[in-house]
Amino acid sequence: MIDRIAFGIVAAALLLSALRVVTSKNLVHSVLWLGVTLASTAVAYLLLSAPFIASIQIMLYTGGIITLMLFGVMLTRRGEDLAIPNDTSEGGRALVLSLATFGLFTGAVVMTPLPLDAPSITVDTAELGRQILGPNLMAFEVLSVLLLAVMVGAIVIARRRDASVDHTAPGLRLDTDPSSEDGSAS
Amino acid sequence: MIPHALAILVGAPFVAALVLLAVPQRLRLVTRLVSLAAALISAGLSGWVAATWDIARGGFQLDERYTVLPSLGIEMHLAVDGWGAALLVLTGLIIVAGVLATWTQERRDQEFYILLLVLVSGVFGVFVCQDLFIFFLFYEIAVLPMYILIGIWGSQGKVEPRGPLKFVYEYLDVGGREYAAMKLTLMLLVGSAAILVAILALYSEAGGTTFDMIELGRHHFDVDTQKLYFPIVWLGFGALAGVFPFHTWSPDGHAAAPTAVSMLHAGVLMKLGAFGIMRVGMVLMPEGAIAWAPVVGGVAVINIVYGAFGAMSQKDLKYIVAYSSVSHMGVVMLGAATMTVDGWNGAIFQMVAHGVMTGLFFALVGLVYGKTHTRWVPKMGGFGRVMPGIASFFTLACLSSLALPGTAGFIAELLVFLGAWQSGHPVWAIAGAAGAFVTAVYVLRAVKSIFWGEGPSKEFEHLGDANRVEWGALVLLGAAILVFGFWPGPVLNLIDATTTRLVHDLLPLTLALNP
Amino acid sequence: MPLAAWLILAAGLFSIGLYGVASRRGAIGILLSVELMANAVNLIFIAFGRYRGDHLGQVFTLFAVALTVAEVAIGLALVILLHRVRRSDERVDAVRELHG
Amino acid sequence: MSLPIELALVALFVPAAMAVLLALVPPLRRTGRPAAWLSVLAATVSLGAAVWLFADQLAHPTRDLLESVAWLPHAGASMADVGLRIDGISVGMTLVVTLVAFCVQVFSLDYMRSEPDADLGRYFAYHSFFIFSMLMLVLAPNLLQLFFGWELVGLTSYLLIGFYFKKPSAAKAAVKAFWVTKLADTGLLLALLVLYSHTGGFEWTSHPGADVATLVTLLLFVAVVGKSAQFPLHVWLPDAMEGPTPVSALLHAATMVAAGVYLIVRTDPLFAQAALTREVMVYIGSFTAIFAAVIACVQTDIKKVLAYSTCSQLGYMVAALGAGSVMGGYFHLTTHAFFKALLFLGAGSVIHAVHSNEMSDMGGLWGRMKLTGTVFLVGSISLAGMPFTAGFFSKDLILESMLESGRLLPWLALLGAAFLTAFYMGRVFFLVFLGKRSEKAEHAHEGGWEMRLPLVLLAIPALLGGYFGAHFAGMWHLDYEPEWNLQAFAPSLVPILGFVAAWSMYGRGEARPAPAMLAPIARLARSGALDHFYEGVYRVLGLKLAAAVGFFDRYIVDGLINLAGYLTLTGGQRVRRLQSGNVRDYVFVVAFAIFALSAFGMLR
Repeated sequence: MIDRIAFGIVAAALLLSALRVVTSKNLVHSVLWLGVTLASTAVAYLLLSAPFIASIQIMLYTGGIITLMLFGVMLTRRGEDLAIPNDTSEGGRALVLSLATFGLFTGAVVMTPLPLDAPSITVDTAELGRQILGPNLMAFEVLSVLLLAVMVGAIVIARRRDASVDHTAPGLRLDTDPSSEDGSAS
Repeated sequence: MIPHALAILVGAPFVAALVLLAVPQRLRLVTRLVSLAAALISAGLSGWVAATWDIARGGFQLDERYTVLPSLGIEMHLAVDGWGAALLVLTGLIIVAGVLATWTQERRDQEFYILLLVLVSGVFGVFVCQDLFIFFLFYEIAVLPMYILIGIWGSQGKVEPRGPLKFVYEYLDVGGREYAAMKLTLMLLVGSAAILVAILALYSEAGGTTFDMIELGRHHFDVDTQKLYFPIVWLGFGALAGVFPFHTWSPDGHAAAPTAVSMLHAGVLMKLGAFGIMRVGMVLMPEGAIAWAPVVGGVAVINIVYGAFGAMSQKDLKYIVAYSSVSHMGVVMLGAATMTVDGWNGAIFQMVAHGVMTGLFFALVGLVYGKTHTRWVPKMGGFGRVMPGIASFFTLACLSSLALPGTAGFIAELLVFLGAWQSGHPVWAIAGAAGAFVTAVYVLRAVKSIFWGEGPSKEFEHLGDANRVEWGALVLLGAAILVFGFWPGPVLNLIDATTTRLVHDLLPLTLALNP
Repeated sequence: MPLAAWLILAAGLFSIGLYGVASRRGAIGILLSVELMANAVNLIFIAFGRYRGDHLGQVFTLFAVALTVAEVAIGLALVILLHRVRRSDERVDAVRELHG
Repeated sequence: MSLPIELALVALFVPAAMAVLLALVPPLRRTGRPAAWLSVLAATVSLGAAVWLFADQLAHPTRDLLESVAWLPHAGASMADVGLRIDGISVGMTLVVTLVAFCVQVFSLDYMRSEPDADLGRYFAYHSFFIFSMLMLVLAPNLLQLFFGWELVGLTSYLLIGFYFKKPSAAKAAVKAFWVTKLADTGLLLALLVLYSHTGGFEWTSHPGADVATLVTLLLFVAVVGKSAQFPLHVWLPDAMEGPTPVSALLHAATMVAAGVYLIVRTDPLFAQAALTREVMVYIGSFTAIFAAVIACVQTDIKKVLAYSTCSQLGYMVAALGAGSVMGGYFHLTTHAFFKALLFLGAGSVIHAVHSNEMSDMGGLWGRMKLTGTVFLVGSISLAGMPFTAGFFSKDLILESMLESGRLLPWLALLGAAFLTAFYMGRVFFLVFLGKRSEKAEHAHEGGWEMRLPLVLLAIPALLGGYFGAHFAGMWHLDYEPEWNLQAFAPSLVPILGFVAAWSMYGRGEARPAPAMLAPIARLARSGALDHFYEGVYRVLGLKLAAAVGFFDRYIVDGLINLAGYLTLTGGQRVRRLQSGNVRDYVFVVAFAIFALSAFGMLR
């Protein structure tokens, strides 16, 4: 019974905060609501007996990503005020798509026979470590290479170039004078 | 015995094209000499192949095999039968004449020769390759350079937009060289797509172990399969052979193409289509061919008569010659449709005869155009006085075109009509003969209005005859017309040796289907 | 606690994220919505893993989290670049260079 | 290889070699007179060989030689050979051809003197080529080779009519001649096809059965009607007079046009199996004979008179062959060759002297050109069939055989034609040689020896050739014995009457209008109704149809293909709009597609 109540609370928190993420008119608010969502997810992980992942979720997402996002928001705004517009359009179309997808998934879930109760397990983080560094070592290593590539790529993409070099990114038209944005990007 | 003769024959133009890539642009004479040397090597080897091909032995000779993709049963299997030998000789003649006829070509000559040589490599390949897959590959190599050759070196024309689809003509700029190049390439590629489907179908029907045409020929395909895939092969190759109603790329394409390209295209490439129909369609799927023969023959007759009237309606010299090609390719297809010894002999001989004749035609038209910068017949007249040599050769080509005895065209048309009559379709022969008469009407009218009568007008008074190198091309092709016409034996014996055996194999099938 | 409940919860989260992706005009807004969707997927992994009774779901999630972080990094880099060349307007539907 | 074969080869290939030489060595050709002399030399050699061959054949009248080599392969064997058939018929024709050709070439030496050198060389090259092609035809052992020569002489005819190719009328006449004969030759081609399909060869000695033989011979006869200028395909022959006069003498009077008749003589074994064809021949031939003779009476151009006369005489031969008298047809063919060539050369001599074809420009030339006048008179009476001339014997034979065959109407037509022949020849002779001299005729004089020699040479057989009929008949395996009785001479009154009529009207050499009864015919002849008809057919069936095909091809067939291209391109333009460039649209579409596919997968 108690876990049902816990699930209800977590579910409500998750859905409400997620809704706020996509509907909030202020970008900063959206980001902060995302933080709430991610934190709620961490609680959900706890309910699913995955404490390690929950902690990772808190550290990486709610710590890292939100910070990163806010950085991004702040970097692209002059910062006169925090009410950064975050408008939406064609919401009807999106709503239909979203509801249809939800219906589809729900239908799929309902139509599939699924276990009603979770088996009882012992939480064993060490086992998780062995899994990662044992059978899944290859994937782990590939991931590390990927992360390195991403790091390099992100730096290259976001790097500020010399004024003498052509600023035109492939496919994007440069309709401003490159020298005028030097101050804003630093 | 020359080792790897066929490989050298096919490869020489291609190697020469590679060599040309390394020759500096400004060495124009070197460019030409390299091209001519490659053409001569291939032509010489062709002549050698035809001369040493053992008529008594028949079959496929000079076998050469090079591994390509054994897992799929693809192998570069080069061998030559009588048909191939005859057509090799034709190709050799045309390419030498083609190089000579474009000796004075100035614009981007090196690229021009490179593409030309690549194309010729493909043509030679088709005639000697016995592996269906590589056959198709060579076929495409022969067809594709045409797009660039016409698009860059072509000449511009203009067609007056008329009729119910006027807006279409304005939109597409019909008559322009880009239009012509695009149309030609697209129509031929659609044909190629059909061919590829049929080739893959035959491959898998025969067990999916080999593309070798000789092996496939031994496999007896299911009759319904044959009836299904024969028309696909027919129309696929037919697009290149100018089969009605897929012939319309020919007038525009040949009119726009530069001289040597027209010569090669009308002279040899259109034959690839007919050759493909006979080689892949009729030999591999004889029962399908017999079942479809009335249609093939009927369409061929339409080609003959329709092409002749089409030529008669034209006032543009290149269009006249191009339509005459459509008409004469109808004769080839008619011969093929008869499925008789004489008909097939005639069909292959007509390929040779028409190749030489139309090569000469386009060379001459190119010369006239090069001097006058017009292709418009009504503007010409009395040119016989200023260019007697060109006039004589033009007349000779015309005579071959109307199948006058003593020219190659006569032998071919006679054999084809004989075949048509024997195959139980006298109407085909009568219509074909009528087409030959209409040909006489329009070619003689052309000779009269271009070379005879008063004139030439002031504008053209100073023009001269062909120069020495060009004479080489003209004499080569003109002599071929006469030699093949007066003494068809040597070439026809080659063709006949192969035809006789094929028709002999065919006979029981014909009897079974038409008791 | 039936598995279906978790899955439907995740489906809801995903659908909300999808709504955001389809309706947001700003690049960062879309990025946030994508995070929601990724989060829903992670939740499904964990839930399935829990009901299977082993750690595989968690392993997957761990990798997925790392990938999402990478994606966010790249996404933000792009946003900053977009912002720079388009001068402070990073709404993606203003970018129409791929227009046919 | 036996002697006759060698002689025939010499007669055949020496002119051929000369033609090739002149064609391939332009500098030689452009020298003019040396080239002409070389060609005459070749013709002389050819004539010598022919004479020898003829003498040899006379010594062995029953000899029938066949020498051939494989030519056209078929299934490992030869479907048609090329070779020489040496028998009385071919040898006789060989002599006629080479003799007339020799005379004409010699005549041309002077007649064509004023031509530019290059053109002169070309002219003689054509002539040498003509001897070769005509002998190819004559000596052919089978129909295919005969067709080969048949078309080649057609080609030479085209080239020689169009010799003055800068003259539009000559160009037009040459093309017309080729078109008409080529149309008719389609019949010969089809005959070859039928014959081969039923007998597996091109032999005229085969027996394919009466129906097939009728079909084959009818088709052959179509070609004859074209080549030998029978009604209704005779229209090209009068126009062919645009060529130089010696050419008219050789090709369009003596030899080439007679090839049609020769074809029938040669293929008589086939024609003998086809009664229907012979019936057709009788009526076409006799109608042409009288029809052309009537038109000849109202012509003012001397060459046109002779041209229509040629049509008429060929009609005689065809009718004779139709009546089954091979001897009559062939005999008349040989005698006609001599006297008609003589007449044309005589006319050429006159034209050369007065520089005009119109008879009104001539007149009173007897005093100036006695030799020409004499030989022209010889030719005229021989053509008219006056007793004891060559023409008398052959024409008499034809009339007699026609009467014997019991066909009264054709016989009357031929008799009427005989009267008219005498009338128009008398008219020509009186108008040209008697009466008042016109201005142009004032300075007329005989040509050089090159022109006079052939005239004399041809006058001999024209006058006396008939007496050898019996000899020739033996050679040709035919029966012929001239009957010297009154009945035989009765028809000979007709030409005398004709001359008298001509004398009464034109005796004083005045160019009076044609007799009133001929006036409508004259109008008809001048109007060229048949020409207009053919031209109309050409315009409608040829040009209009061609234009329609051209339009159909360009705007309907090609239109559909272009429409396909157009729809692809414009369709692409439309579809392009879907590519909005907005990332969010793409996201939406992708998401929606995933949704749709999943839904499809679930519900299926």
